[in-house]
Amino acid sequence: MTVLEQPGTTGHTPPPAWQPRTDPAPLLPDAEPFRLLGTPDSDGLDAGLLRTLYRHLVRGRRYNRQATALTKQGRLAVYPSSTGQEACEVAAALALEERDWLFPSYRDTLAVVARGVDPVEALTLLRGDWHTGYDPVEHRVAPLSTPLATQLPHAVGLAHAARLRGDDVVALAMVGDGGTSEGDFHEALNFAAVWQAPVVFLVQNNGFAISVPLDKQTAAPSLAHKAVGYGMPGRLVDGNDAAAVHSVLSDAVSRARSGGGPTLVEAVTYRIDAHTNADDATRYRTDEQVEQWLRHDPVALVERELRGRGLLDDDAAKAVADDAEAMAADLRERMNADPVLDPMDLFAHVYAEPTPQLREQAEQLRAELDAEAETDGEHGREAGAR
Amino acid sequence: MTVLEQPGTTGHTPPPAWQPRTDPAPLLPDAEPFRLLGTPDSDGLDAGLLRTLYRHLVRGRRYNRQATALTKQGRLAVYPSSTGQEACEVAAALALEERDWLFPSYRDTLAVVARGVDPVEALTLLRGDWHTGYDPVEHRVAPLSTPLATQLPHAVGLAHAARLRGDDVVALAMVGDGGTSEGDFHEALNFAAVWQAPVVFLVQNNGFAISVPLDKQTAAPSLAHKAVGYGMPGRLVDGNDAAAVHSVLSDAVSRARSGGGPTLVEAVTYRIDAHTNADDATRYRTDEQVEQWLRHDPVALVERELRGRGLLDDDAAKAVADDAEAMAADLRERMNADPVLDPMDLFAHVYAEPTPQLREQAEQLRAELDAEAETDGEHGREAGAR
Amino acid sequence: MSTTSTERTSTGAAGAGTPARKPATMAQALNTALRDALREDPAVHVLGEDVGTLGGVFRITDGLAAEFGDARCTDTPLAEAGILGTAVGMAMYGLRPVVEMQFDAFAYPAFEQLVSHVAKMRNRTRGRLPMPITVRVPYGGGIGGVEHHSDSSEAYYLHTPGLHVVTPATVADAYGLLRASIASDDPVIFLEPKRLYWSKADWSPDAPERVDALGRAAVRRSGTSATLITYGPSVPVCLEAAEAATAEGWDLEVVDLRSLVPFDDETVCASVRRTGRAVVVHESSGFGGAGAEIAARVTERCFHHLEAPVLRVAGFDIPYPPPMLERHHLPGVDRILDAVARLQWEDD
Amino acid sequence: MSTTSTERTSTGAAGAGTPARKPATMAQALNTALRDALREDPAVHVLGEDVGTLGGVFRITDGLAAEFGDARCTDTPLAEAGILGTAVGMAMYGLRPVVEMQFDAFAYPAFEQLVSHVAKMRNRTRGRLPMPITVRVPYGGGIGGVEHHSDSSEAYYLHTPGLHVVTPATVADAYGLLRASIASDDPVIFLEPKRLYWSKADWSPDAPERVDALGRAAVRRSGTSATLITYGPSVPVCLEAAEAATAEGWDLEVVDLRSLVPFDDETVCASVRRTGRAVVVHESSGFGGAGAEIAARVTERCFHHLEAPVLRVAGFDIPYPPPMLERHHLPGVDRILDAVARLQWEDD
Ligand SMILES: Cc1ncc(C[n+]2csc(CCOP(=O)(O)OP(=O)(O)O)c2C)c(N)n1
Ligand SMILES: Cc1ncc(C[n+]2csc(CCOP(=O)(O)OP(=O)(O)O)c2C)c(N)n1
Ligand SMILES: [Mg+2]
Ligand SMILES: [Mg+2]
Repeated sequence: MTVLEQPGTTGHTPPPAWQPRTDPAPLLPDAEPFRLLGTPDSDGLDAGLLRTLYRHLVRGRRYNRQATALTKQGRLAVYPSSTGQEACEVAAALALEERDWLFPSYRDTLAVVARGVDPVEALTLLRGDWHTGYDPVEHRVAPLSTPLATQLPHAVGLAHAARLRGDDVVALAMVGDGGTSEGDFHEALNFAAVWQAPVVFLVQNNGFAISVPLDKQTAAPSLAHKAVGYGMPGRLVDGNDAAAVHSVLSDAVSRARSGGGPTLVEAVTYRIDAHTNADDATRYRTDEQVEQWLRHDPVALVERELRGRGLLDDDAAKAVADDAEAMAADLRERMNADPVLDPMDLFAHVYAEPTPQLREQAEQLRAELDAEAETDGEHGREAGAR
Repeated sequence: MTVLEQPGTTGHTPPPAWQPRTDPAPLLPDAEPFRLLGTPDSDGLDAGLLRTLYRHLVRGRRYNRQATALTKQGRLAVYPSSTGQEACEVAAALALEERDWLFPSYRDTLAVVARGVDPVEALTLLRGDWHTGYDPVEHRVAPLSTPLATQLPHAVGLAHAARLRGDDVVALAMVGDGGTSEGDFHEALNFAAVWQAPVVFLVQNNGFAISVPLDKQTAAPSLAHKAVGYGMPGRLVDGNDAAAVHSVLSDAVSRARSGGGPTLVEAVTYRIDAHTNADDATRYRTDEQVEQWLRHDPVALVERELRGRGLLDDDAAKAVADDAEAMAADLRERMNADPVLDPMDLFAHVYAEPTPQLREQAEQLRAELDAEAETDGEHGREAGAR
Repeated sequence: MSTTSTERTSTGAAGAGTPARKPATMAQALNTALRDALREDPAVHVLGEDVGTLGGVFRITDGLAAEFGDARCTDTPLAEAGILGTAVGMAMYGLRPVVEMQFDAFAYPAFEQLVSHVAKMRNRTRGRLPMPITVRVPYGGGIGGVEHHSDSSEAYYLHTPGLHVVTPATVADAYGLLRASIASDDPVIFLEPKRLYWSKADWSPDAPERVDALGRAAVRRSGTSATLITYGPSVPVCLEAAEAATAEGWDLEVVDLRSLVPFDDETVCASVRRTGRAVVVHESSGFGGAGAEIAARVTERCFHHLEAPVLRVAGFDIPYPPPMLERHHLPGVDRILDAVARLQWEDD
Repeated sequence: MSTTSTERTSTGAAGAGTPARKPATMAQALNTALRDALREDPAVHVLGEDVGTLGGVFRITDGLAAEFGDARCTDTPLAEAGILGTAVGMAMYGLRPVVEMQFDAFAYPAFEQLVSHVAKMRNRTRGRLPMPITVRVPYGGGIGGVEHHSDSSEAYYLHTPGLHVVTPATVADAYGLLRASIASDDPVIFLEPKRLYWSKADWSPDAPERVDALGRAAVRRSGTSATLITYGPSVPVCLEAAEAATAEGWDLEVVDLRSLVPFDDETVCASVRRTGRAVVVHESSGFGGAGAEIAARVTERCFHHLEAPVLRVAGFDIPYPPPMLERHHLPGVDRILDAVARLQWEDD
């Protein structure tokens, strides 16, 4: 390549014409979060959809309550409740077709259950049982991701692979406001936009990352504004309005499915419970703030819409509540049974075939378990390593 | 924290008022890269500044050529030339005060030299001599960063520390278009904005990351558009217009210094040479593209401005060229001398005090070197491990 | 498995007189160490996720933001590479950052900053940019954590030249070693055994024992039959095993390494030369773990004193198990005694 | 230091007849392996920085994008965690990604994806989401690279359960092991010794030797006096040392591990039991390096056959040196022979 010898002799013309690679205007989010419930636009909402949302919301709320109770009974190691965020959880699951994939974050058990995973299997991880309880391939639900934002590039890769194979599959990936600060968030959104992968990113901005409030997390006008930096549209939605979240996500899913590329959706919501049962939220936020959000409750919003349009009476509401109660009772009961784990499974899935080293170690454990069993037999005491 | 018992009874009011945390409009870059040279605005430019820029540009151009020649002579291991990008390199260095810090990327030797580092010391790394040749603290120039974008959070941390200490020090960090895809870029910009740290990020968009063109790197309208997602202003500038880059950077530096927070600047430029001397750019780009950019040469732009305003005649130009020639001759000569390294230095700076383990290893090497020296003495052959 | 430890040996010089000692947890000792460091040196800054208002998820930084302000104890955005990367910049400007990684596995995003910059900066600048950074990492299992919350990552760090790797096993050491780490002009990976956070010992917060220099092991129990070489969360387990071993007629010595880098060859080898037998015990996977290095170097140095090969009792070479199975993974008393029994006590 | 290797042992079944053999470089063999894999299995996808149009900075992917298109050989954005993270997603959908990390040290940003997902995904989903990903990492020094371009990072990987760690030392193995790695249903870290890329051997691109299974070491030179245990870039150096050692009357056996995980205890221990002495040789820092594991496990298994402790010749425990000093860091023939001399040949 030429090294310029005589700069003075080079002509002086403007640079090769510069132009933005996409028009930024349509990528920018609206000035206000999109809302449907309680607005004139809610009239157009499908009654069946509203009823379905309502049923899932009530079940979801009940599920959160039951799971939290199970932590107190020592039946769950830990539970990050999504109470207050049920609209996002439910809408995320319902916006997808069966062939689509869901990539949940650790708080998104409700979305996993709403997608059809058995409520007990969805808790396997949090119970201390095997890491992932459900079959991700059967349900097209990735494992609940504990390392924040790391699941986002997975969603992009899967969506990209599906597109390469000619399948019209969409991936929807969930992340929290805190998770948007991670490098993985950035890299995933960038890959998605460059590859025009059929992915929808749903950020649940619930105001906190454990104790850290949003204004220590970002200085952006909104998290949805991050989209423009990747060249994808950013959408802002009221995360407590299940109809609005469902609508925005459904639009983004269709757009992705028809080759329009990825979308970033920020759902503005609030975490009503503490971070997990182990957290003490009074250390970092006021009750007033919580009260304020309780008045904008996602379950109540849909219920009021249904009742206002005469689509729900007390009997129907009771039926929905009973259904949720039954689910909770079943969950409680099944979670009371101790899961039976085989310690030898520790070696079963590290590789397709255990290495010689793992075979040796498995033999060691087998011998220990046999010895334990023998001692137990002899002395009748509890099996257990000291 | 309350778990809602009866969703139906909760009132239905709008959520706590939502508002963007900053107005996005002023954060968005202009529609076109900012230009000064050859525009009516250039009249206001200070003659002294133009002359200084010109001198540095010519020296820079010459330096790139000399360094590339040194690779052919085996005097440099590798050289990533910034020919075509001299305006960015020079303006970055000149926009800073002495107390400010520069965080260069691996291609930014020119900026390091323009900042006052000895031209030979700036090449220590690329020569195969000790990793960093200059004293970073003396010059307030961080080591040339090979792992891309990793220096950006360093700049943020340093600027933040200075601010905490009450010093009005600004950090200017340089990165390439490719480097903007790394997670470290994202995390650095986010920390800078949240902390309102006095940092300026200069992205030299030279169209390529080695062989990968910008449209495989990002789908954003421009790289400057990324700024809004962090809540900082994004500025777009013609990277071959040294006066424009200097002006935009100086504004950003003053803004940072006076507590206004960080700025992201995208300078649109072009890498005229191959990625490094070892690269073959014809594998991935056309000569036409290069020719187009040669017609918008950063050195020529300033020269034309100076001559047009009667600030430069042939004699003055020759003086500048001679100064650059002298610098190159000095560089050539000093780079021809073999540096003398002490192998024992391998252990000198791993820790403040070597660990007992390192002391042992140092003794081993010392013994080997002594034995080598003895053998050399006996047989007169070259010292060297086989 | 015991989760509390009673300290057998106190190290470092105690203050003159007899300061009031009362039961304290390791968590309290760590908290006190941070507070004292922040008080004594204005260059010390604590940063990490939830370290401010909340006081950390393990409450190790409790009360620091209130006492020293947000600027000295800072809640950062949620980005570990960013936390460590900005700490590098702060150190370049003369500060002395103490970084908290919330859990072991969440330090991995910062791996590049750690390996390519924190560990190398002093060396690549010939000493001009030292990195007096302490990276606190709660590590290890035994607390019933879900996946990614129980990793033992010390082997990654100890193989990275330029880092010190330190881990306390007692309340007194938690204080003494953390103060010494913060005072060090070099980067220290300070590994806090999660399951010892609530272990207790009598300790004096007003005149806590200091540790003069990193890199000294401590003999926690003297013995003559064989040496158990261990560190961090496995120290109490080894002490328990040593007590149990007396029933078999074995008098085991227990060496708590306290610091993996620098490594105290002197203390370890002196013990092994005396006993002639050794078992290395740690939680992390055995393959390529710290125990490999320890066994290899002890063998290199003490070969002719060894009656049997140095054996290792470590976690299996598997991803950390779910809580309900972790007891099968963690080295327990029985597994340690089994290893001791394999030390070729009869002639063969 | 020699940078070309002549292969002493060819492994795997050669095709019927005698296919034409001609000099080929390791780079060519790797390129052929990728091409053949892409041809045979439509699920194979190559991705990384500059792997498409440019053909990779080492030209290992040369011509692949032209033959198979951008979708099969893809230039990605510059973000290693993103590359590996999207590869995880592609593998979840049934593809078989082959990822290139441009240099050893530039794989560190992907460390979290590697440790927390690639290595664990099969296990955490009880086998439902296997990760048939090959991560190609050019590694090691000796090529005069500036800082961050010469790291030997194998110890980080081999300590991470769930990963296979493979490294070829010969032209034939470059092909055979890479094909076997891509065919593996588990993730493989495939470490390519940079300084052997241009090493040559006679090889037949049309009927290249295949490797049946990962995890088998190869005896590259038979000997009786002592065993040199090594892998990757140090194999040719050990062979050279073995030749030089004949002058001292030592007949050294050289074992090329080829795979660190799984580890071939059988071949290694058989050799050491025969010779009674062993030296492990590798480039990476010694402390906590692969050699520690090898020395420890060989000692555990062969203690009573050992006439001397297993010694290690490794890089110093320092950040990789600048090019002008790297010869002092890298294990060379002299240092290996010094270690052999310390194997206690007289009674002591
Ligand atoms: C990489 C990583 N770092 C740290 C953590 C520890 N951690 C768990 S949840 C959490 C806060 C998450 O906040 P956000 O993303 O807003 O999600 P939310 O909890 O609000 O649903 C943190 C820091 C983690 N899981 N992963
Ligand atoms: C983390 C990291 N990944 C990969 C590389 C290898 N590499 C060196 S330069 C380069 C391209 C950089 O492109 P860009 O950021 O646009 O800067 P430019 O070369 O154009 O100045 C790459 C991929 C690196 N140095 N660091
Ligand atoms: Mg949140
Ligand atoms: Mg570029």
